[in-house]
Amino acid sequence: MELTREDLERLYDLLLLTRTLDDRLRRLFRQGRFEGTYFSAIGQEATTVVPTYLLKKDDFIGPAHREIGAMITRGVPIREVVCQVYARKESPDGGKMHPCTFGHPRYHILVPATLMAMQIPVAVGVALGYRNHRRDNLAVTFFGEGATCKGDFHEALNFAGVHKLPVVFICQNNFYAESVPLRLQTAAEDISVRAVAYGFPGVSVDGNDVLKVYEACREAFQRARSGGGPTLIECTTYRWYGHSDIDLAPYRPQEEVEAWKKKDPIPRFKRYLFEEGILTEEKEAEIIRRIAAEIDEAIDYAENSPRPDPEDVLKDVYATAL
Amino acid sequence: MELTREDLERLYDLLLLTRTLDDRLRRLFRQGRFEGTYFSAIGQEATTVVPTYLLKKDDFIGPAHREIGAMITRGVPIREVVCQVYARKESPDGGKMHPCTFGHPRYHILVPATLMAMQIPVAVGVALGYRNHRRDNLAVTFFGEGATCKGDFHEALNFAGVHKLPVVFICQNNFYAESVPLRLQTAAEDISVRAVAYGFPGVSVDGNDVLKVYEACREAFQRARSGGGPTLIECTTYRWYGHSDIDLAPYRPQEEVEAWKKKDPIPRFKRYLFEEGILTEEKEAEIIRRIAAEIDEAIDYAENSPRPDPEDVLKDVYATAL
Amino acid sequence: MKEVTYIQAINDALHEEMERDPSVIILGEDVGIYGGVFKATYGLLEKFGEERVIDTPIAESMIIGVSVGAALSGLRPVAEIQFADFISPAFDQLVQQAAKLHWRNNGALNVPMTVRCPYGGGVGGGVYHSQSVEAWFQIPGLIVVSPSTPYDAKGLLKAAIRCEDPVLYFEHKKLYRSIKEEVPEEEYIVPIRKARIARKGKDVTLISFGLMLYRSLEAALKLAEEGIEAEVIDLRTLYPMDKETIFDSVGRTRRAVVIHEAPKMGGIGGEIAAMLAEELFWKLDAPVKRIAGLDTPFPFAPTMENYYLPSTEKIVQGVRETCEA
Amino acid sequence: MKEVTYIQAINDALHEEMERDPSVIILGEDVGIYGGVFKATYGLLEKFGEERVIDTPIAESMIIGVSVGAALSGLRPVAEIQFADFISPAFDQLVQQAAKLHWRNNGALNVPMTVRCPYGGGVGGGVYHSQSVEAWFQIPGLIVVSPSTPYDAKGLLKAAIRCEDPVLYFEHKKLYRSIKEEVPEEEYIVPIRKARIARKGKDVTLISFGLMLYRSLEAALKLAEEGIEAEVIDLRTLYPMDKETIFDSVGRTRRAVVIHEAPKMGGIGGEIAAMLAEELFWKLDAPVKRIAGLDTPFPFAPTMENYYLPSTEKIVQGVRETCEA
Ligand SMILES: Cc1ncc(C[n+]2csc(CCOP(=O)(O)OP(=O)(O)O)c2C)c(N)n1
Ligand SMILES: Cc1ncc(C[n+]2csc(CCOP(=O)(O)OP(=O)(O)O)c2C)c(N)n1
Ligand SMILES: [Mg+2]
Ligand SMILES: [Mg+2]
Repeated sequence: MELTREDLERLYDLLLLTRTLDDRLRRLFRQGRFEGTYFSAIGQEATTVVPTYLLKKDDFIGPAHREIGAMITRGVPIREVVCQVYARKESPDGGKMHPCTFGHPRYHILVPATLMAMQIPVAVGVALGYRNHRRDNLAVTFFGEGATCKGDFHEALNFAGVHKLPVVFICQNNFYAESVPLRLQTAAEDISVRAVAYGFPGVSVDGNDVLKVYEACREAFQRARSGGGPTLIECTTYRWYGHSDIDLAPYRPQEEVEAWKKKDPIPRFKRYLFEEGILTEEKEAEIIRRIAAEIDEAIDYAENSPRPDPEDVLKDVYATAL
Repeated sequence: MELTREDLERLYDLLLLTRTLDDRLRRLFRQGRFEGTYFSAIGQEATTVVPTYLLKKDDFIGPAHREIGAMITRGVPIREVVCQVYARKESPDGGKMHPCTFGHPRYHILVPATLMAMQIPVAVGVALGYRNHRRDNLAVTFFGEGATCKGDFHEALNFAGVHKLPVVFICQNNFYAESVPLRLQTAAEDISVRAVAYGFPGVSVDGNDVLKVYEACREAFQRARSGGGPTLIECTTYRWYGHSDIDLAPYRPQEEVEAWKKKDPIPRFKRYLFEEGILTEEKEAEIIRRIAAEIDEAIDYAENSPRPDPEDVLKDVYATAL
Repeated sequence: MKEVTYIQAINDALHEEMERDPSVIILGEDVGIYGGVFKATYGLLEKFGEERVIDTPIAESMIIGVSVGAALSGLRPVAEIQFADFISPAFDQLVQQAAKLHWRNNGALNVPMTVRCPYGGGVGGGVYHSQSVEAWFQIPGLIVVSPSTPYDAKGLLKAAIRCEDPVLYFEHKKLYRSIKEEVPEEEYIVPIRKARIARKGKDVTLISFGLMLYRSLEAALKLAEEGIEAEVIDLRTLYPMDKETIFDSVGRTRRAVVIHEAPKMGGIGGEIAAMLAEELFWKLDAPVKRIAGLDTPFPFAPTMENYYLPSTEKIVQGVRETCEA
Repeated sequence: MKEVTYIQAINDALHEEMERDPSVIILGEDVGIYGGVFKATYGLLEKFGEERVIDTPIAESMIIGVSVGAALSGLRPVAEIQFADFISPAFDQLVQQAAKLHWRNNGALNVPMTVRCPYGGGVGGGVYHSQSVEAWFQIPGLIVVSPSTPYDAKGLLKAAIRCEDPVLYFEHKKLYRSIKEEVPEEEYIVPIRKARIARKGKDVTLISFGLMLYRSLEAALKLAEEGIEAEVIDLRTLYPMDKETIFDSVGRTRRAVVIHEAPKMGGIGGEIAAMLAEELFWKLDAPVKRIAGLDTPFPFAPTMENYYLPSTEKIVQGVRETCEA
């Protein structure tokens, strides 16, 4: 798909919404407003928002743990996103899962198991179903560079390559798996080169450049939909904060963090939009106002929404009455 | 190491011994002389005999299920090899394991678990020990192309790459995993290219050419010993018979089998040795005689050697008295 | 009626289900071109083509993970794990992914998939081709079944394929060609979580499945000569279990012996004995005996394998002790 | 004597063992630079360097497989699996490789390795950060231990590291910083396969470990007010178990209640109850009760988590029933 001016504006809106909500949730966690922990994806928004925007509403998404942007872009009401983080009864997972287990079955986003890479073969299986049913859909799965070190990544990509399935693998390489730097994770020259082992293309793009991510996804999605098989897209990016919000990330040099903050995808995209005359100060101000109101409302809603009943845990262990 | 004339003659001897014993064992299995099943490696001898010959006696070998050649080359008495296949009490595994679980702890060959690829991280761990202890040893592990599709292969090679460990990965690509042809196993252009994903060299050689296997191993072993890290060596080869001796291999075209038999590594090497004047008809006849006698003696020994006592199963579950 | 072997019953069930429902697919190692190393999937590739019968690379975790995904997009995968022993690499996808997916998604997604696993000893397979691993899968969200007869093999496989939950289907290798019986030509289903009384008796209840069921039945015959009438239960579903049938029987006989191949410690016999000790305690007239594989890995050499597996003689002896207690 | 928390005891044991024996190495995710997500390995990288303290990629199967190999070449690896839940990808290497290697090699090779696994609930972790998975590892060749006190945490970890067999060491996350006690400055070891009587009593035996031990002890206090004197056993080794201590206690009290966090069906409570029903039957005056996690995945929302885990109240109630029976 070609991006229209409306698309570009909408993308900016979604990036800003993702960023703003993420930042609010971080703070709410620190204020003790919800239990568990919180995984911020601030800094990485372009890598989830842009691919999701390019998908059809019923294309499958298999997320990992930093895909709040995918949920928002897919159109899940913000109320439900916050209910998920707050583990309320109205959460898509009924409060069963940890915050940041972003997903929503009705929106074709799997509520993931949070073992790294585990969702990758599942996405491949979904793509197999699309192929068999001749459905014009594709499956996309997100994961960090850390997950590419796991066996499930290898087995799944290898199989997807054999059958040229309509699946696209999107790796957010943020250079750390928790505290472990890339040099201790792999000696490969980059992550996308791993695709060579599976016989399909791998590309590396600046994941903080909205238009670059757009181009890589457009090409890969087109190829996958037209029977050309999978692509591994590596988006280099950076998480601004700790692995989760209890991690102060002392293992990263401050200069590195600062350098990456300068590469913030949102102002970069904003400059482009201003240059192209797509966005104006007033429009932006209006977007910001709307987002703030929407988020306030959603948080208010979630905070006042009921917690799961204790017995809810017993529900849905089986689909079958046994 | 440079191969002397003696080395070359010795290699021929070992190849012939491996081939002859393997062929005898196949027949003995069909005659019902031992239980279980039998995995013949006929046609693939160069890929195990040559690498093992180049190793030091206390270098670690992690075999899969077609490494009779490694056992023989390492100098395990033929009696013990046959006792293993016959599951006798004097087998290195005490008769606990299936035939073709070739290994011998005292000869630094692991008695493998026969789940594919499972020995690969173990070999990497051994190499880690060598590094930490500053031992001038290396670990070598053998496996088929089928095993390269497994997660353990990926995780282990990736880790070995990060730490540049003294380990060499030898893949015998015989184009089939049981009945499954290569095209259904991977879309990669070959197996050695998988090494790209791990940041160390991968090479493909004609596994039926003794000298080519020698050269590839020499280089890889040297690099590994001198701190240069791992290599993945793909040896293309072919098994003449079924996956095991109850498999008639109907899934392979007869012409393919015939074409590969013409590439038999042993006569090819023999021609070379004759051309170089290293081997003569008399010498060869003498080798054949000696081998036949040795094998007869070993089979006779194994057939008359005791079976394990029933209670032996209870031994060695733990090393510790609990 | 048609006389079929256990393996033929499995093959028939697969053919029939694939004909009935185009969403049923098969995947696993050697299941296509070769028709399965035990020929359970024989003829399927020819009939249903490469898209529905998929020879996979050696990658059990992928086989299960892909099956989960396929199930989510409207297929009904029947995966084959070539030997049950090789399910361990897929343990993760089964236990963390498949078992918990429906629950995790708050009931909004189902995972209708079947995993066929040839298992069991007595076939000279050694440790990696003989294990009975059903106890690993006592995991909420999974269903574990194991037929002992051709009739049940067919009916339970159909039930598994039509079930909306992930079902592990353990088929005993030793029974493949050694057991034959007549099964109806017309369609039937054997319901999940229903045990079967394989033999009526009043003095003691033997609880078993698979190859051990036959040894238990043999033992029952010998015991009858001594005047002990053993009731024999064929569990059929191993998790979650049919407590009702077990309790009803043991409630009557007041004595129970559980027999299985897996090592005794941590085996499903423990769960059965514990249930009885907890909920049927007052009706027990004797200790609940477990006759099981040894607490060792599974040995290859026949001398050791025979010693490892519960023999008919061992069962007779154990039941005798239980009845004398 | 020195007062330490449970996590400090673990950290101390690691420091001391690494100082004592240069062949001890540490590997796992975030164990080096970060000192472990729970800080169990804090300070080790600085003191012992990159070769002995290895931050690995995310690859649990590799972590265990590499540990096995390292153990074969003269190292004593202490692997950390960041959360016990993440051990499932390594199940294969543990169960098929590590557990059976010594046996398979006919006793000629040992696999001295320790796998530390933070486990358990009560920490708001949800299904993938709360599971108690000890029941998966009732596998011949493996040893499973789980300390409940700082004293045992230190002594058992030392025993595990010095053991010639693969040991899974389950440490309870909720106890890390909530439990403190004095431990000797001088060297000591807590032997494997020895349970501990945590409280003496004559009326009933509660059998437990980890967080549930504390709830059992609390329950015992409350029950004492009602005149029920419960003996409380801290299992410490979960596989293979210290039957002697269990049988001795239950032989005296004639009543047993087992308490654990893992789901009831298939939990280790089943094995204990089965042992009692089989070997101590005639000494039992009441059904063997199991108070355990629910037969569901482990929930996140606190309302559900509290309901899922055995509470002190539930234990009191269960013991009362057992004593009234
Ligand atoms: C199998 C498994 N092992 C370990 C973890 C713990 N863990 C959660 S996130 C994470 C790091 C993930 O790194 P990466 O894939 O690069 O994603 P990022 O967090 O950087 O976005 C780890 C180790 C896990 N969730 N699953
Ligand atoms: C984990 C696992 N899955 C399946 C098997 C069954 N199996 C034994 S050998 C084999 C094929 C191996 O193929 P390859 O690695 O190419 O070695 P080859 O037999 O061709 O030498 C299979 C599928 C196994 N042993 N382990
Ligand atoms: Mg990362
Ligand atoms: Mg092969």
